[in-house]
Amino acid sequence: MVNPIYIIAILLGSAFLIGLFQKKEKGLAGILSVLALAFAVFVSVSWFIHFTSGQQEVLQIFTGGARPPFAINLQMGLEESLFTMVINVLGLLGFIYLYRDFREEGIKGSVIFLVLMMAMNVLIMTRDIFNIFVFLEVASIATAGLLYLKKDFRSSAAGFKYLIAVGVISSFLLIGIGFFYLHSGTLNIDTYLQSNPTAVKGISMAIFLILIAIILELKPFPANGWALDVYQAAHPGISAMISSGTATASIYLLYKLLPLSSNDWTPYLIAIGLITFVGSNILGIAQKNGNRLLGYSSIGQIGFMLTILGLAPRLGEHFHFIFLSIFISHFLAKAGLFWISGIVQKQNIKEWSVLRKNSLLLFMFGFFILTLIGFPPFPSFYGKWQLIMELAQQRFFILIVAILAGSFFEGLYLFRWFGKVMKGEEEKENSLVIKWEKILPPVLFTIFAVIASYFLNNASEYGHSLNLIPIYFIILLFLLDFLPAWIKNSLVITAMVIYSVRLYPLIADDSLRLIFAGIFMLGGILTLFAGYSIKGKRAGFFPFAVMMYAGLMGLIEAENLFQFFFSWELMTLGSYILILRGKKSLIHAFNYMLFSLGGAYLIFIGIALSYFGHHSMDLNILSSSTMPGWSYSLLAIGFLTKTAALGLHIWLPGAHAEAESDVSPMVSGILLKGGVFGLILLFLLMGAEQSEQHTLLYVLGWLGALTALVGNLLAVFQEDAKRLLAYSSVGNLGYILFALAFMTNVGWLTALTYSINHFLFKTLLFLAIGGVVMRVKTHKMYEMGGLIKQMPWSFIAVLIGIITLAGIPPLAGYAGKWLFYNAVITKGWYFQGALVFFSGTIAFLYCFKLIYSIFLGQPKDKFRKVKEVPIWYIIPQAVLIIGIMIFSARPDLILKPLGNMLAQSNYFPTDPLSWENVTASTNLGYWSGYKIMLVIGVMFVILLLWLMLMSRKAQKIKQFNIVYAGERPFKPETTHFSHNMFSHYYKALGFLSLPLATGFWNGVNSVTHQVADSTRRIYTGNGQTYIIHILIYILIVYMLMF
Amino acid sequence: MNIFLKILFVLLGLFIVLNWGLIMSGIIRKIIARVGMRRGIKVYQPYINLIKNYSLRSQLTHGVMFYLGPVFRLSGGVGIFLFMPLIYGSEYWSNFSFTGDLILIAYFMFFGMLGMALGAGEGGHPYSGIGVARGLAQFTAVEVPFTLAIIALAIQYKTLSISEIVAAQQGGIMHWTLFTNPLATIAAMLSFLGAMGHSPFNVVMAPQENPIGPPTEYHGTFLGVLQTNRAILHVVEAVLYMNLFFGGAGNWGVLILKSFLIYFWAVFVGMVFPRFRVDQSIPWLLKIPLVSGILAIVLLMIK
Amino acid sequence: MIQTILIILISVGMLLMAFVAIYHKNLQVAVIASGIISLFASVVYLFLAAPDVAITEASIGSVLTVAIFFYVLNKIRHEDPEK
Amino acid sequence: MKYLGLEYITVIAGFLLLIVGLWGIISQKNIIKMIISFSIIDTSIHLLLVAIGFIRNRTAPIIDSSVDKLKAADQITDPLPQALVLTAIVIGIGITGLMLTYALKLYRQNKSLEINQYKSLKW
Amino acid sequence: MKILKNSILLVLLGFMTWMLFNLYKDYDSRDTLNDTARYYAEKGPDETGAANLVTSVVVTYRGLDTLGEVTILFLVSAIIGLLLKTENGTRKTAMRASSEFMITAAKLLIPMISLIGVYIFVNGHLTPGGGFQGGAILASTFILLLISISRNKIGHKVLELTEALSGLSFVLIGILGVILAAGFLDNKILGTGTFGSLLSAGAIPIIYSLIGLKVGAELSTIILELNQVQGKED
Repeated sequence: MVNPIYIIAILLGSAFLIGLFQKKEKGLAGILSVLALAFAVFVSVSWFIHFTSGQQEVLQIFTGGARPPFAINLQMGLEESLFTMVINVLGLLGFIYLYRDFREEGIKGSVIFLVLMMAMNVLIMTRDIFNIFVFLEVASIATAGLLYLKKDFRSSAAGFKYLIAVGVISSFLLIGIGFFYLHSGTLNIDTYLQSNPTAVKGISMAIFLILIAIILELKPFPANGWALDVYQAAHPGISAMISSGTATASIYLLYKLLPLSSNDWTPYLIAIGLITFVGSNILGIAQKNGNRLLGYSSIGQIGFMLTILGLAPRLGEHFHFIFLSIFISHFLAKAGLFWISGIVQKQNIKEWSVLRKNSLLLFMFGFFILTLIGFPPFPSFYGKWQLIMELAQQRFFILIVAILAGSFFEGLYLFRWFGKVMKGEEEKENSLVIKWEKILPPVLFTIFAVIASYFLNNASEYGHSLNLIPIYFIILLFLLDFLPAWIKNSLVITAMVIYSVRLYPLIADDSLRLIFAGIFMLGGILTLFAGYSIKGKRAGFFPFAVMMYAGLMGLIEAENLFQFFFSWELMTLGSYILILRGKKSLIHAFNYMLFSLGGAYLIFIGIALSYFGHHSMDLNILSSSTMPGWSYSLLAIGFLTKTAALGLHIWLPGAHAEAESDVSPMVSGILLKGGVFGLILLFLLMGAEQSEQHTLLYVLGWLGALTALVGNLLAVFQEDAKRLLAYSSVGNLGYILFALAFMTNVGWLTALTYSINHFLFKTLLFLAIGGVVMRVKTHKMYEMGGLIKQMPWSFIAVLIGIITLAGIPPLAGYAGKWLFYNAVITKGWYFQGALVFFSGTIAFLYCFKLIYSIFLGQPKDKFRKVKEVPIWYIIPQAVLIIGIMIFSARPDLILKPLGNMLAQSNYFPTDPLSWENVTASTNLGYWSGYKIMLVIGVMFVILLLWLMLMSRKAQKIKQFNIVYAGERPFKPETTHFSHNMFSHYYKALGFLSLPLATGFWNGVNSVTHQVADSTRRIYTGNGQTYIIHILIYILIVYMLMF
Repeated sequence: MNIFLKILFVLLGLFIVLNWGLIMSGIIRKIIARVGMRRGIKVYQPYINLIKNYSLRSQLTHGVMFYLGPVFRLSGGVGIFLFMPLIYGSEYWSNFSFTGDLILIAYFMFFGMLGMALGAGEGGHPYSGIGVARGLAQFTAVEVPFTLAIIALAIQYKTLSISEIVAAQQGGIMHWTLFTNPLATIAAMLSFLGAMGHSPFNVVMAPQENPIGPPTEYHGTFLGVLQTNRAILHVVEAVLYMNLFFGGAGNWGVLILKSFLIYFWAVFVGMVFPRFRVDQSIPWLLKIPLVSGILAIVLLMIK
Repeated sequence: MIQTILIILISVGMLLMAFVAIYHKNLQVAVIASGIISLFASVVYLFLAAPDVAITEASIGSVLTVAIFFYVLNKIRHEDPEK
Repeated sequence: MKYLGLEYITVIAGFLLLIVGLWGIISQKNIIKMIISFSIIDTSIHLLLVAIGFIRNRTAPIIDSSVDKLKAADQITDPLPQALVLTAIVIGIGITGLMLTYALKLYRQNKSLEINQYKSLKW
Repeated sequence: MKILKNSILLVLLGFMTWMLFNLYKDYDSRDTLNDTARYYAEKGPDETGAANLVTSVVVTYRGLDTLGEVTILFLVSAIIGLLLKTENGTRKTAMRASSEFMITAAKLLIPMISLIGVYIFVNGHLTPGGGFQGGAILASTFILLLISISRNKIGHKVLELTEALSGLSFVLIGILGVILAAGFLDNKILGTGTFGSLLSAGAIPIIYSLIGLKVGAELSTIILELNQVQGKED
């Protein structure tokens, strides 16, 4: 093994050597630097391998010919080897990234860079406090020096502010070191620790100064204006070094120095970290400058790590895993993003849409953003999960809330950025200059992140229980993205079929899961068929579609809460990106993500609360939660965001309406059932034993009823066909929620029937309407009309769809309605029931509006030549119609086993539906879908024949040939009553459809933004103010501690 | 019971109801005319209209849906008839009520309306669309008190089966829902006004503003079918209310009398009150009828 | 005792010079004042048995630092458009 | 009488100088003045450190004729803080020089030495 | 407004004073050496062979610090060069031509002062002073040189060379320590010699001389860089 001291020697030696070189020899200087850095990488990697392969013994490196307390010693152990390794890798790649800039600006730049790297290595390895001071100064000066790479005077100003702030901070550090020596008689960390220090007041003060200085080096909010300016002003390559490198070294320093203090820093570190985490992330919301935003995010992440560091004694054995997970994702993602920023070379985050010109960069950008936010399977997810669970075990609920709030704000601005990059206005100028040395580092970091995820997944407590096949398949699809769409589509469909076949025996005896698996898988396959109509590559569609379906299937397969949450997040992520693909869906996808993120975090907290007091993640722990009320409500609200309950529904219409034609049915007909399945699991597991659950269920019942009412009412007033359907989904999910809240046998049967029905008819309708929209290129119903002639098949599909939707006998919709009434009256929730019935009649209004405005009336001139939708849209529709017909005629095929299962389970043994052949009956009434179908069918045919008999000579005339007050109308538009169709209804009941929820959330939004915007004004830009911040910060922490 | 015999009785019942419907509308129109100091039409005038329409030679159709509209409409009427038990205690006159209960009838009402609306829609006349929009909008409000009443009945009688509801009302006039649950009856009878489409709720058809309403484009055979349906539907709806609130009927005589009186209630109110616009009728329906429906349920819940 | 009085005097002198350095309008004077502080400090170091530090402070703290300050001030004066 | 020892006075002087320096750095708008204040802070810390190493009635940590090599431990002051101060002084001049360079650069670019003129990066 | 701001700052400073007073409160004068210092006093002379214990601490025991410290100066000189590099690249000294008197005086003084500097760092292990002080004095001679001779090509390259070579040698000696002795920067790679003589104390005189050269060169470079101005002036 190579002695790690050679890292320092070689780096410094080559720095001095390069000082000898002349300008002509820059090439040589570059090669020398790369070699030196590569050597550093080699040494640290070999040590890391050495330690990870079972070696325990820590290497002590002595200098100056004496033993530690008297001379400076360095240490190389597992932790040191890890941190030097990551930093050296970063250094090597960072240098390669900056190589060209250094060449252009003269060779001295690489000298500074090498010295910076050397300083960071020493900082990690050294065990001497004064040595820390010296090399912190080296690192600070090198950082300030590297600012020269940007020429504008703003970077000089930032450099000065940085220097003066760091100067003040290190003054405090030096005072602390001096008094530490005075009281302890040593400068060596280990010696001090072994001497079993008696806590003299003086030394605690000295240690306080040392620690607070290190903490200030970590840029805690709000005493961090100087650092933000540097992030913004520096060359992005340098910012990457600061954010990932220096911060890493500093946080390891803190980790190293914390044991010195006999004071319990835990609460302070937690508070400092959390304030930083939440504060920076809130401020990030109002930030428009990309680099500064990354700075905020960076500081926020470091705050998060500080919190974890503070929690270290409480986290016990899990600490390392948690810290590592959060650290490595911050490390990789932040460096990657800063590097990408250097390629983009744009200030405003809006202009980053230029990234779309290069799909590799775009992919990496998204990858890093998601890594930061911590979506599974990205590395930080595992740590966050473990952290929250541990916190829950120790009842740190407020911490959980704060951490998740911070993460939420971070997600907010990162996703806004993500969205703007993906869908924002196109940059006109082609200014993306891509050089290999700029691309290589982020590419490698992406790969590292993937590897890190893999290892973290294996190392995490429940990771091994995950089914990773879908993830591998997604990765494969990313790699195959260059293939034409139809090949990928076939691949995906095949895979899903195979998966379904594999899955079936596992869940065959669980009808509940079977139903939902059927909806997810069959629905998925059907909707994917529509994708065949799309030509070209359809880049970036299939991985995310598979991600969504993988998530949904994961929900079904989940055996523990980890898997469940993992899948939940996967599904959310996939669907978000699918929605984002729509033409105008930027803001809607963003809203969707916000609500989903919030909802997911509530679920997260709910799971954590349930986990308290347990030692397994099994789904069953929900049933023995020690805080049933809280976990119940939080989980329920979390799921309700996905099912778009009233108040949480505002994301849905836009998201569903603006998605692509074949995505709308996926997210509306299928995805929403994910939320329903969550609710079902929740209700099944937590039951309704406690009184608080009863109250909650009652509230949920009302919520469902009101959602149904408002959703349907809003649907009536829509002019946009897809939006109408989307609001209708809100309403329908309201029914389902309502019926679930009954917690009775028939109630649940109702909900399940509704779920199946909603899947069938909403997928059908969205496919049909999506096809129409694809042909006529408008969403506005009043711009269509008379399309029945051009698109008879779509008309039939819509007709069947709305008959089912409205619950008109004989089709399957009526099954839901009938069950519903029986359930309502048995349960005794009459008024809610009446409300829901009223909603049902309202549904009838928009059904008519939908079919009339689009297909009936006079055809518009410009659409006279449109064609029927592609065959690939019709095939799934046909299958769905067949499905509806079967379900209508023989509901017993599905409902009987379902009912039996519900009756046999522990939960709903009472009042089941009794079946006699095809007739179902309850205590209240009876219903025979088969016979009704038969009677109505026969009657309809007879009457049709009767009319045909009577009107044998019926003469087909042109549609324009109408009785129009004795004249012929002069253009079709004047005859088509479709715009503002139910305006009188609006006069009567429009007050119910006031956008209260939208207003509320807008209010929340604007308040948050105002808070963010006014808080960030503490960063006045004045270097002096920043110093005052630092002083105040020190004082406040001091006063709190002593 | 033999299914063919059943069908025979069903057809017979349908025939009776159709005729009674035609006659009843003739009588009613005669009465209206007399109240208005006019001579009015002959009582058998509806028959003449019907025959005339069925035998008109000009039969114009705008398309498949236009053609199917009347079929849907008539199916809706006949369907409700089929699912309705007519005479209490008689298995012969209970039609196909074994297939479904009250909820089935409540929802099957939509069937005909939908067909009509679609057929009218394809006609392409703007007034059709306007009429349909008005009709549907008003209908949603009509259904609310009616539903409340149905729920009240279900609570009261613990069943949704019409036959059983009728059975529970036997044994004297005081057992009628009218007296055992007057609030529900009030709610239902007020919503009945809206359902019948007489003044003040007749803006849908608006006979003064000729030509308007869903059937604007229909004529000849198509109109005949629609008129057939109307005759059947009026009687069947009256029979429904009779079954639910007025003790049902033990024989055809009682049925005819009661249905006439119930129907006449709507006509009577219509003669007295002027017409509502839709945005007026909806709030009206959501006031007194709604409140009495809610009160009916509240009272039952307190019990 | 003499040492004590001397040190106190020097300390007071340092503080006074510090105020001069901070508040004097003329930057050159301020710089010189700060150099004097260093010089005084090196005297203190001598008293505190730290000759190494004293020499260093005198040569680096008072001479070179002041020299650098003067070079920069000189530069600034030269580049000042008004003068 | 104990508190009249050299080290006490030096420590007090060091602290006072530190406070004055801090005051200068937060109250003076002129960048040069800020740098001067910073070097005052530096000097004050050096004073503190040297005082920390001082032991009354002992000689400098140099083994020369006045010190018995074998009894050095009882005759000399602490060499370590002095070594630290040496290092700190040199670091101090480095930082001061760098700050001055930045000041010069800022002045070249903006012709101003007022710290509140450089607020283009904020929020 | 300004008064208000200043009074707020005063209050802040008051609190700061209070905090530092707490630090002072626990300050107590020492009357014995602590373990670390005792080790230096007892073992230092034998281990390092240096009479000046400060030197032995600076150069040997805390040699890594010193390495960092010369690195700082090295960095600063490099950074100043980069920062002040002007766009058009022409460099001129700002000083005007010096008087004859100055030149003569300088010619007389420079060798002498340089000699003092060299003496100081060569004897660093014996007497007070050492590399830093000697280097600083060398830098002072350089200032003198600058003042007296206004030619602008004064040994920039020489300085760079000295700087880099001495730095490199420093590192190499450090590495030799790893190879030949107990660890990085161990001075025992050479014999400790006779205590108190010039050629004693192992590598300390060499290292301290290197430091002296390096510090001198670095400080000179800093001054030289600051002496350059934009080409358009004068």
